Amino acid sequence: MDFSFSSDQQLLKNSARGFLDEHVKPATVRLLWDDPRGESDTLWKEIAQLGWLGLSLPEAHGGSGLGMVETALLLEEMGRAAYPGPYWPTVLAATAIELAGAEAQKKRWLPAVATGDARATIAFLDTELDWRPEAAQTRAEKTGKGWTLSGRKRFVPWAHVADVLLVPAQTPDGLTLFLVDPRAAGLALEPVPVMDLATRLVDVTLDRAPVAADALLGGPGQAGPLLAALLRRGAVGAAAEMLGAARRCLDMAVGYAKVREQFGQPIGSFQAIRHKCAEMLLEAENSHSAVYYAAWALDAKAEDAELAASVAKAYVGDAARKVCGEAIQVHGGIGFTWEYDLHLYFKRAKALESMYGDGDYHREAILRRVAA
Amino acid sequence: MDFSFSSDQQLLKNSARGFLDEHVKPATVRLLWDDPRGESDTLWKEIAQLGWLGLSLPEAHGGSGLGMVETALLLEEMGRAAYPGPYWPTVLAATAIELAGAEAQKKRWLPAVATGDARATIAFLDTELDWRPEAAQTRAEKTGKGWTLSGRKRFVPWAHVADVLLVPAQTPDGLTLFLVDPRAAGLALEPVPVMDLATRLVDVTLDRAPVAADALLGGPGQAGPLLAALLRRGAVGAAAEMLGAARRCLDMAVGYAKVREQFGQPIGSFQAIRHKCAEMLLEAENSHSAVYYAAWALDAKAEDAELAASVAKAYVGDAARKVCGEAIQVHGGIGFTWEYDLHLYFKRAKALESMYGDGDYHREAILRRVAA
Amino acid sequence: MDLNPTAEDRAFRTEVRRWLETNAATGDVKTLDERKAWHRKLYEAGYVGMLWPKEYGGWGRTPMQQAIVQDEMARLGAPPPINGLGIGFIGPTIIVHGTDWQKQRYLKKMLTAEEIWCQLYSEPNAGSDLASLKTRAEDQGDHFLVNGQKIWTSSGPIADWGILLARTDGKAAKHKGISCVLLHMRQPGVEVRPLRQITGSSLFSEVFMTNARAERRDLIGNLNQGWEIAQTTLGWERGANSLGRVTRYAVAFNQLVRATKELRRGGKPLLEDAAVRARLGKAYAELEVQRYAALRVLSALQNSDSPGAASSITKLSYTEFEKRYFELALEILGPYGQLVSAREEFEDIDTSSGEPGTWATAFLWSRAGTIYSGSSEIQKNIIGERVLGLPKEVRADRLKA
Amino acid sequence: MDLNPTAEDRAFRTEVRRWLETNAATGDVKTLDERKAWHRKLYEAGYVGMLWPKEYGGWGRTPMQQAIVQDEMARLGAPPPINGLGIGFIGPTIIVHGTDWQKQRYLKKMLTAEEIWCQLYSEPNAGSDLASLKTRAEDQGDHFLVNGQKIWTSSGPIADWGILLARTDGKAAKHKGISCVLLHMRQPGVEVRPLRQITGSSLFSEVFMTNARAERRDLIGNLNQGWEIAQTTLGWERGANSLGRVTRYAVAFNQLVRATKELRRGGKPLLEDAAVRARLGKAYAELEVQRYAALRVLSALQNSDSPGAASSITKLSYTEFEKRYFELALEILGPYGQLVSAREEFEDIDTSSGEPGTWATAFLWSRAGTIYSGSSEIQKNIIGERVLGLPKEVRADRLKA
Repeated sequence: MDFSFSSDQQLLKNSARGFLDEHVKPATVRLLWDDPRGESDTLWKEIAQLGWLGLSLPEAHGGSGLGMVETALLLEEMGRAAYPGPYWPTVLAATAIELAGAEAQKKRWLPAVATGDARATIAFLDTELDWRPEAAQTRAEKTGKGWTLSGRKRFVPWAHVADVLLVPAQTPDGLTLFLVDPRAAGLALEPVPVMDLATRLVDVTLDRAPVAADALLGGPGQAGPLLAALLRRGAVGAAAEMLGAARRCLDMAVGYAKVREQFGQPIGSFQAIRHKCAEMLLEAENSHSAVYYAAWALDAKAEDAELAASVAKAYVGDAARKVCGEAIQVHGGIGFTWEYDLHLYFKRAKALESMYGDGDYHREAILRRVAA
Repeated sequence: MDFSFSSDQQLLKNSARGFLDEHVKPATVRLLWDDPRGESDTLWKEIAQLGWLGLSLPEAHGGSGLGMVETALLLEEMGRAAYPGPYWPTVLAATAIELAGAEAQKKRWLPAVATGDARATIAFLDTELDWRPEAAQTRAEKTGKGWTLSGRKRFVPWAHVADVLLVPAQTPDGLTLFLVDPRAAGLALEPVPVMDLATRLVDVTLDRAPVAADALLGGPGQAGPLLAALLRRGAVGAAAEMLGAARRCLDMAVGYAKVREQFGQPIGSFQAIRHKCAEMLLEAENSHSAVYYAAWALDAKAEDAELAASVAKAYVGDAARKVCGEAIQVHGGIGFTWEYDLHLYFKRAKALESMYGDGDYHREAILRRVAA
Repeated sequence: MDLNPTAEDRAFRTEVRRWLETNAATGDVKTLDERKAWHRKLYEAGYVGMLWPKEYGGWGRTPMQQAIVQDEMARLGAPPPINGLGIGFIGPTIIVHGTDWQKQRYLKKMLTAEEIWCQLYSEPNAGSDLASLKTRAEDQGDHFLVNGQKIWTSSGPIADWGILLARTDGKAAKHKGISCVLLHMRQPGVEVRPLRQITGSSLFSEVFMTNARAERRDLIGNLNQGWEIAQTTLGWERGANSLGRVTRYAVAFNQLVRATKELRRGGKPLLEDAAVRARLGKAYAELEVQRYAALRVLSALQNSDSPGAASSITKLSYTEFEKRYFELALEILGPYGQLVSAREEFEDIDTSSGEPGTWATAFLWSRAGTIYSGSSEIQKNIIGERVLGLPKEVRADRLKA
Repeated sequence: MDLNPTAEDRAFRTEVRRWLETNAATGDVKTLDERKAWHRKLYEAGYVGMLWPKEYGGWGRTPMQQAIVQDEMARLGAPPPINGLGIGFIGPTIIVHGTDWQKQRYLKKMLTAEEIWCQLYSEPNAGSDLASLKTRAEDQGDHFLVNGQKIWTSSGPIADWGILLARTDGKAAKHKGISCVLLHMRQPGVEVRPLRQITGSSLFSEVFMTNARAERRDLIGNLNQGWEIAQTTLGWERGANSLGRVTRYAVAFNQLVRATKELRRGGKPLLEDAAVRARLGKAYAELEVQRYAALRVLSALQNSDSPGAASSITKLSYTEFEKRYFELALEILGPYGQLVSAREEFEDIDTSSGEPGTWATAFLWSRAGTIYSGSSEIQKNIIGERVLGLPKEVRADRLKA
């Protein structure tokens, strides 16, 4: 039993930190706020070269075959940098293709993702505010040549830069997952500006959008369990990113409390501030335990892996919001300014809190498991 | 518009404080813990003489015709003293009789309550943990001479000393309220010891208990709205008592923080303690606003009176629990000892929190009103 | 104890409501000129400067009536008057401590918003610890030479005048060497740079003073009496916004309820979900308690019980509530709560900060409430020390003194 | 990173479970003799003194194995061993700082519970500020004459020996004049008075020492080295209870779920109420996080990373969780949660404090957790200063020094 990172893992974490500190500075993030795509192709190619995009994909398809723990390490660092881009949606969609795709689909997409030549995303949420996969309302109708999809998918992360969308839709056989070309006829993409300008969400309207017969990912009617698994995996990744954002806010708050003086002493010497910082650290440390337990459990296929994923998302969502919010309070006025970088992480944590299943969704998922 | 107490009200409050400080000292409360009745007949007679029992009853029936604001003033002081006895159940039951009773019933009970010759209580809660009056499961069946009642009423305050129980029961006409002699055949009373040893709760089992035909309070099937109104009134009274308990805990905490020294200075000069005390005061002040607004609204029949009652109970329940709990924390170890009096008030507030509708009940009641 | 409004206040409310319904919706109120025109209209109707004595152009109304006006404006979403800081704080300071010349020169133009005022108090290194401010005002006989930097200045870019706290005696103890003087903002030595908040807008500014000139005749009170003046006269708008604020919360609540009717989960509207209901019920209880507390403050003001340090409780209470409240709203609304441009009716709300926007704006603004005008930590210090009488903190600056 | 238990630990757990299932339920464990007998049985099975070196009668096990034993005992509700303070803290202190004579004389009898030990540290006026203790031990050559009062002493009435902190140099700075000495409790100068807690039971005592005698040979370490000794050797049971504690929470959770199935509201079991579900789900998430955190602590101990000041985070985390947890339980259970004698199965729970009882007992006990062994305030100070490296507080006793 060992809860510490292996030296390889620690190395990965350090190198990610080093890379992001240099290539994803707050100034970089700010520059991309005004970019219509919101991400940098150069950066994308660089992280592909670092092997991050293929990190968890099978070696046979150009990946490194590493696990969720390593992915979480990267995501924590990305959260710490408020990294702007479709990393996690793409990797998660690639995992879906790996898990359920036909060999041809894997060949088409996985190496392309690993090399940075393709971006992808999953359209989890329908018009309703309901994260249960079975709540999808988008419908697929069979045609002579394949299917047509109609419905509205909301808040799809980074759909505007994706080369392929994974769209769940109801068919007579049940919930089915389709690979959809976002540039195809019948699709309309509308960006949805949210608080975190480095998080790009897109509403995707499908109006009898035609998809080919071979665009099914997995069998008809079989998308439910797959989507639930992806949502859990997505949740753990989001929790890792929120943890990173919280760590950054904590570090900034502690650093500020050491040097900012009021009433002739550093504010960190006042109990009000020092105790707040201690509570923030407690939340960050517990979040660390939650994220990496859940990530390990997914890799190890532990019997409580599903529970742990929901625990991580529910706990870290609350914890990160608290830590990042308190960091503003510790800073006082300066922490409320646009020029100071704190809000990058505060907003990122908040944005992720409501993605991949919000707290309500995961708390209910927990209870369904433990109070049968 | 005047939120301050009139000079009469202030006088009443002062004299109640004075009386209780002298006659209901913590030592008095402790003595009664071991008493099977749990209350003092002498004390009962004294408060009758002070006019407290008839305070809100009509002058025609031996009362003073004052309102809920004055009653709340007394109850706040009683909470502050952790007063042990059936004051509030009795007055509330008398109010029920005043509101719905036939003239003969009023004559029988109201003057007796005012003079301290009778005690009464209402059996709100059935076996279920459901405060809605309509949830009552006790059934009344018509017989030749009257009715028989069967069911189990739980957590009935001070039923063991009551001269009359008000028992809601389902009849073919709907929910009906009965005046029941607790010493009658078919009734079994079982004391239920709870955390606050000065709060006496009793389970009342009715096994085909016969009651006379004229024992109905109000018409058959008409008890629902009356009980709802009594529950609200009960809730405001309980909120006043919790406010008093919280004030006492706050006073003790502040007093202690001023004199207790650690690390060479009074602990109240540490921000951790002083900020806690400030938050406690905030909760106490807000609770004051909530209690007296609600009490006034009942007296004035304001259009938001029902809302305000639920607001007061829901808010003050949380606030008093918090204030009393934090008072223990401010005190440290000494606050956790049996000999120190803090737990009298801590436990009283906690006991009242779940009576007359708990937080969940009143929050739902609020929402039903404001989100129709 | 009688919480019914007086017949007079009831009539006044009807009158205000009628006036606002007739006058509020006419024309845009966006440009500075439009805002000044709207202010002027409000002033002429008697709804600005309500607590000012009539001799200075005010209306001699009660705090309750002032609160009623703000409440009705909140109910209607009417645009606020301009120059709030001037009329609420700076004017009263001049009335109490100013010379006759100052009163003549400044008060009427302030009331009518002919001249806009700002406050030059906080500095980058003097926030909570305002008395450690470093901006210097050198006595040059007929004027002061001002050098330094201020921050968190509202209305900076549109201000004609500012009330300045600056150090006039560098050798005195920190509270003793500060003076209060009026500064003309339209002079070469004064540079105003907008300061953007995390909401993306810029309601505050930084103000840089380089050899700026403040006239001797604009000194308020005596030399080195500034701290005392700043501490004692900040009270004329107390309770003004107390009812309006809660009404704004209530308007937002109704929008939140509407949202929970439209958004669905588990095949039914969110509003039918007991977990959502319980949280909404709790929030509404807290909201109502804020309303009762506001009435209590107004009642105390009416009875001439100055709330004094107890107003720290009010400020702590509503700012912390507001934080919890919008946090809850965003939790319930999920991604819908994060939009920065509204698409549906329930997404477009009045943030009670003066800045209209979406739930996201309100949520972000709520983080400022516990920081500005004395942070929650400062309020708790004040409550602990001045209301509860707890012993003073052991503090580095006190040891030196 | 691999959170699977090792094959060895898995086997050990099976062995412990089997042993406990066979041995735990046999006979009452209430009287002191019965408790000593049960302790002895546990010891002989290798489940007491697990981290002690074999040369002193211990078993040389790992912290993980120790935690497994406690976890399995929690799962079964097995009675705990007696003399926990002795074996956890006092014995290790003697092993590290004691003389050979002391080790010979005390250790074995401590392990076997032949002699029960208590700790004489806190005083009425020295709680958080332990170093300000006033109990005096006057050096009389071959012995010390002890006068003073101690408080919060566990196992006081049954203790044969105590480890005492007392002032041996009244003129030195407060941390420098304290010595650590073993005190025989069965002597006329030592009076033990049980101290009742708000739960109604008396797990603590006050201890009055009037010209009590402590032998010179029972001095631990050097004269006036007591503070240092008390600070450095309190670490041998770290993590021992970490898993068992969470298991106890989980057992209570199952009882709470059972209660919400039996209690009804709105015509259906509470467990079907979304508002109750959301709160239970949140509580369980927190509970699980406590479990993950416990594994992390055990892993660190295994890797010989002493958690040091970080153990303040653990203590703060679980005690504050426990408070929220039982508060939630009582909120859900309403009056059923307030009973002081159980009537239904779900009302009778293991309070994780060593005192079995009802939900009310657990709720009350949870208020003690954030006070004893360094209050939450003290833990936050330690975390702020020693983990985060925040600057030291300005504090009166430091100014004097």
